[in-house]
Amino acid sequence: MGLRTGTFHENYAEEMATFNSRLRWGLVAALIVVLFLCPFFLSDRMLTILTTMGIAVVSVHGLNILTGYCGQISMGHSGFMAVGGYTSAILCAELGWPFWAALPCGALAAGIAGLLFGLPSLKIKGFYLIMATIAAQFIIIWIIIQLRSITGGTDGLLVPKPTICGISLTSKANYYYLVMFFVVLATITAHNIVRTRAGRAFIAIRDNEVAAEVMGVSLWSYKLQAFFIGCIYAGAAGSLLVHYVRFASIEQFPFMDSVWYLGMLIVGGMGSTAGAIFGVIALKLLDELVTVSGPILAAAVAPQAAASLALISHGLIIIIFLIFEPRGLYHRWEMIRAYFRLWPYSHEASE
Amino acid sequence: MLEVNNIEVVYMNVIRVLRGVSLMVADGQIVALLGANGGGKTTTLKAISGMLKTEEGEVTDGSIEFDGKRIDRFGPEHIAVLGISQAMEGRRVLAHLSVEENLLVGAYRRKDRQGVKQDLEMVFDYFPAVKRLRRRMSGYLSGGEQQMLVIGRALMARPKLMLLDEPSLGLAPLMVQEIIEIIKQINVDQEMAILLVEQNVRAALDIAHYGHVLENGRVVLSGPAEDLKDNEDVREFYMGLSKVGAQRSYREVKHYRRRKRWLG
Amino acid sequence: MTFFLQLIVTGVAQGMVYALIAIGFVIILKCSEVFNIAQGHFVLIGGYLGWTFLVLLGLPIWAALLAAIATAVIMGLLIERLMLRPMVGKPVLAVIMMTIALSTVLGGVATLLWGAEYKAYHGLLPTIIMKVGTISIPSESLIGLIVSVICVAILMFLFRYTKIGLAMRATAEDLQVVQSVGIKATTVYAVSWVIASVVGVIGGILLGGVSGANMDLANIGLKAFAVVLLGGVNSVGGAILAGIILGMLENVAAGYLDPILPGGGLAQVFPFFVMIIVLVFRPHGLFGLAHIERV
Amino acid sequence: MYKHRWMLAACTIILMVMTTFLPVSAQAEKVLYVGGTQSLTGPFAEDSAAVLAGIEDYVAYVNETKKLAPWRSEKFPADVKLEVLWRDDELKPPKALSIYEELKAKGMLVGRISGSPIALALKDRLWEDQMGATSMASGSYLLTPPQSIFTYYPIYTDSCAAIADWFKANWKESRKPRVAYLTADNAMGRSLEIPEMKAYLENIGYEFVGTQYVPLVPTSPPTTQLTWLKQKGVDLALGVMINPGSQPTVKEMVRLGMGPHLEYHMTFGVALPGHAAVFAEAMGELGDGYVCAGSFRSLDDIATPGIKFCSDLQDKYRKGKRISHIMYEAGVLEAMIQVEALRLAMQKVPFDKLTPRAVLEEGFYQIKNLDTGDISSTPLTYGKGDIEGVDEIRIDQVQKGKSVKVGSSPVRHIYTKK
Repeated sequence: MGLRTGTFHENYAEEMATFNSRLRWGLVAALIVVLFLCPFFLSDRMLTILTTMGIAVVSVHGLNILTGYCGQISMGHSGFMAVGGYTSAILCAELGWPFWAALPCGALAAGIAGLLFGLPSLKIKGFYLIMATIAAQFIIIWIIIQLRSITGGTDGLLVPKPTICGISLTSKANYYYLVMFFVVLATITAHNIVRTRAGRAFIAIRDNEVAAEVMGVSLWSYKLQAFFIGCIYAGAAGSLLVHYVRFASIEQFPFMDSVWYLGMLIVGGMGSTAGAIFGVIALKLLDELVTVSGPILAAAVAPQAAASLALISHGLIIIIFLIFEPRGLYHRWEMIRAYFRLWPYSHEASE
Repeated sequence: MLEVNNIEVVYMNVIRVLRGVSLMVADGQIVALLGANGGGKTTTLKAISGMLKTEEGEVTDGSIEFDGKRIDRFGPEHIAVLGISQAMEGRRVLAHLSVEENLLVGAYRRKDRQGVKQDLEMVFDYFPAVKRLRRRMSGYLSGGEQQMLVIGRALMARPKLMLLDEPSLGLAPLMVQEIIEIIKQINVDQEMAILLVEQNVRAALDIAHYGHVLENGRVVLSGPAEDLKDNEDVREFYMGLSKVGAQRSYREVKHYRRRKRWLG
Repeated sequence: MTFFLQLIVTGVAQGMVYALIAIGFVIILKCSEVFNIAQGHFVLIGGYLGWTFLVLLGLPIWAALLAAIATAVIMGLLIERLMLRPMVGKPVLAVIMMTIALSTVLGGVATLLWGAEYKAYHGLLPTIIMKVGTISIPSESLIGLIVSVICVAILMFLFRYTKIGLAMRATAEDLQVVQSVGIKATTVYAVSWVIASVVGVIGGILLGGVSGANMDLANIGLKAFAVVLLGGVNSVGGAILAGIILGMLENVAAGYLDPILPGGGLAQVFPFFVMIIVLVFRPHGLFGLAHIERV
Repeated sequence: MYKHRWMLAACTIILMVMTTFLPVSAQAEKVLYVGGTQSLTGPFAEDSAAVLAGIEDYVAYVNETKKLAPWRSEKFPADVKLEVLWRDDELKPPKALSIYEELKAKGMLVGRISGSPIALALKDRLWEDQMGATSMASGSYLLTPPQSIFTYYPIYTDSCAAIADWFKANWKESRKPRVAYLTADNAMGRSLEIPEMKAYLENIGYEFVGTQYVPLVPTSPPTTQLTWLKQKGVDLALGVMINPGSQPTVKEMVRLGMGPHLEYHMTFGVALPGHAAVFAEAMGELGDGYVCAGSFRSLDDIATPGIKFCSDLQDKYRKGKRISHIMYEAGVLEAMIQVEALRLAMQKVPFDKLTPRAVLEEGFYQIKNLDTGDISSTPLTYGKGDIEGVDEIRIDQVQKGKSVKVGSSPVRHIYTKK
């Protein structure tokens, strides 16, 4: 069994199929099975890492739709996550809603917040939009502090243990399954949104706004749609995060996280679903590496070296990718695949 | 002085724009580059001035020599210092700078302050219209004045060779005439070689010594300006003149054939 | 009334420091169209450099200032050469991401060299004590005001009357034209980064004299962005005026509204509200040059 | 070649990552871990680094001498070796989660909390696993409900109450003193603002005026906030503010003529993180009048046995690189508590049966009157529901550039435990 080298589509349905070969189907199914089996052989620590990775993947998929596909750069993604997280936390803690109902509401609230802060995007772009989204981040956090009576202000809010259909989601494995369900769902929807009419409109807007408008793409409607959809993902991720920690506090949604979500997109490769996942995995693994090597470095060099390691390594990784691999890991992955597909005549595909 | 030998230019590693263009500019000569849109005229100029590199373009084959030195690997700043100065298409004035500052930018790399001052006066002599506006922000000048300013700026570098890209674009006919005449005058007074890209073929051939026609990245026709002016094809395709009395249907067939031969 | 006047005076003095930091940002933006998110981190480094030279090495103020400026020049040159030059011609987002990465690297370097510690150097900067009636003018801020004015005057002179200033203004207008006349764009970029870094470091020393050097000093960069937007991204004069306006507004708003609000802390987010309002109603700021887009 | 280089790099990275996930090799000797999460990045970086140094030195001391402190006669089991295990959490809650799981998997029996965000993220998990932890942060959130995180100084509200008590006792005028909060603009600073605190202040005869916030580390002098206090005629300003925040604040206060000995009489008192000794050293006489509750003793107060011990530790294990930060004492203290909990638990439970739960119940809960050589205000006592180890709060004031003890007050337990 070799890798497919050409296009074998015979009709439109085949052309449009999500997975266009049996091998692909097999791979995806195998991946889902592996994800399902993880809790049986992985330690609690690995499950925790995978769960936080999963939450980040959901969030970054949203950012990818907004920034990678539609070209609307957002540096307030963590703020929108906070909206989702706090909404569902308040619904659960104050109003006693069940978890399964609070999560979509949180996502929706984040989507609406996205619409609101997306409004300036109709007039501005590039750097200005980035500034607007940075402002969104800080304003959202400030509003959360102001609404002390329902959000607990800076003290945060205790969230009851999440349950679905009587199954408590407090064990690491249970919550892991929940997050992975959302990861799969988010990946499939993100992958498909791009193939819809709206998705094509997003790409048109990203590539050339004026040209897209001239061709009849309604900027007004599609930009707001992108904000709405992107922030729904963020809201769902925020909600998942809050219920995982079982505590909502503004410190869970710092500005720097918004920056790193963008960093993940860059490392993974903008505008590709797989790229978003790659980016999250790469940067989270780097994070773990930094954490583990901290004490070693502190003993060998100086405690400051350990402390600066996280900052410097993150910065350097982004710099290296921007200079040498601006299209991200996903592009490299495609290159490697092409290399093996065409092997042994692959010298052309290698660069 | 300038020798372009069979160059090929590729943009972004994919789009091949020039497929073997050769031309020569001798001292004190005006050479006109003619042709339709997308023919590769501007690209040729950019290849000479080194500007390609800022647009992800590359000279992949052939060579460009200036005063016996190969320059096709040099950056635009370097080439400018060697004595080639370009007035780019589209009246690229530095909008928020005053007219005089625009001109001084042109003389940026010159060390002789006195010479710069004299040249400033010289430019004002050529373009008295600009002189009146020397303190004005150049973004507010009219199209013709801006074009004069751009040519003046190229002149301020005291180049050995000036590359002019469509100086007549978008100007009123009277203005075109004025500018073309000034170009001729500069050429005569300063003994400056000029490589002129023009769509206004008649005006260009009036002042040029030699001409090349570019189509689809190739030189399809070249010769002394006088010859080109009389060339049937040039007259027909670029000057809109045809032989009076020729039968219409026949002319159209022939037109198509000849056109095809050019483009092929 | 005294309270109000005190707020205004404090605001003006504070705003001047914002303006100083914002100027560095505007200069880079004008010359190379790079949005330098790391401007606040120049301030951070400046704060620590001030401590290093004044306290650790015990230099007199003028020598410390010179040494800090020399360090800033080297830093600016290195950053431009190693990080920004490879990014010429890349998309806006990529360049912005690069400056973000730069900001974390600078933060990391500060942690590495100074251990993220709080370093204070109270009383080492010259102070001018002034009191008008019952209103007192913050002395360090007054020094900040004077230094800012001097910096701005020098920069204005540089821009108007020197050759490199002409080249910088020209580069801001049209890169290709500038290259076609033989101006090395990379030199211009390097100079703009050097200026931004020097201005940031000076701002850092001023702030360090007020509150000591600490990692959080970098956050002032975010406030400077609001100033920049309000003033118009390409206007140096606008940045100064906007800095003062914002400093005043921020203080008045915080002084009168904070006690009413349940959570307070308005001064910290106020610049962001201003930012959103400016972006919606006047995207090119109060004094910015409108940009005409060509397709 | 280019491509191969890439693959090589990828392989190296994968290998490096893999090695970090390998379990630690089983060791022949009996090893117990001390330490936990550290926040070497972020606003508590400086404190955390000093704490880490203290923990390391104390552990080295116990391993070498098998003694627990010079003034104590109990011995640590000779066959058990202590090791310091720590990870930098960068003050990010999600990161703390995975670090906690990792340390737990490595066999750590005691935890450590390096700041309030980490406390909030971990407190439920610690309680679920019945793991005891020591904490550098001490907000009221640790008490909702009181769980398994133990502090070695009173929580912030109790410290502020102590200052209020002291100030009221020295109040000479007939009118009610006016009190306001001037506090850091973050969770730590805002942990003062609980209704019980306000009720307590009004109860003991204060007039409550309002709250002003200062950024954790101000980038400009807090003139606005101070002017407001002045205008409202505040006599006592209470706050929770770390050193980098309180130094510029006090400096500006002096400039505006506000202070106990200046023309406008106002006293500024902060709960512990202000560390009177460090503050006095940095500010000199400029900081006169600044009050700090629950602070540690200055590191040059060699007459105190605990401080002498700290100094000796530094002489022995930290030659040439002495730590001057006061949180070094906190590190020694924290390690002392953790080691004591482990030692007590080992007396009841055999070594290979030790679990976090056993250490919590047979260790932490059993710590009674732990003599810290006066590093903490009083000997430490913990129990179920009693997480504040001390029962008296020292109050220091900066006078003539030196930190001087001006009084003490019993812990009021302001916070009503839910």
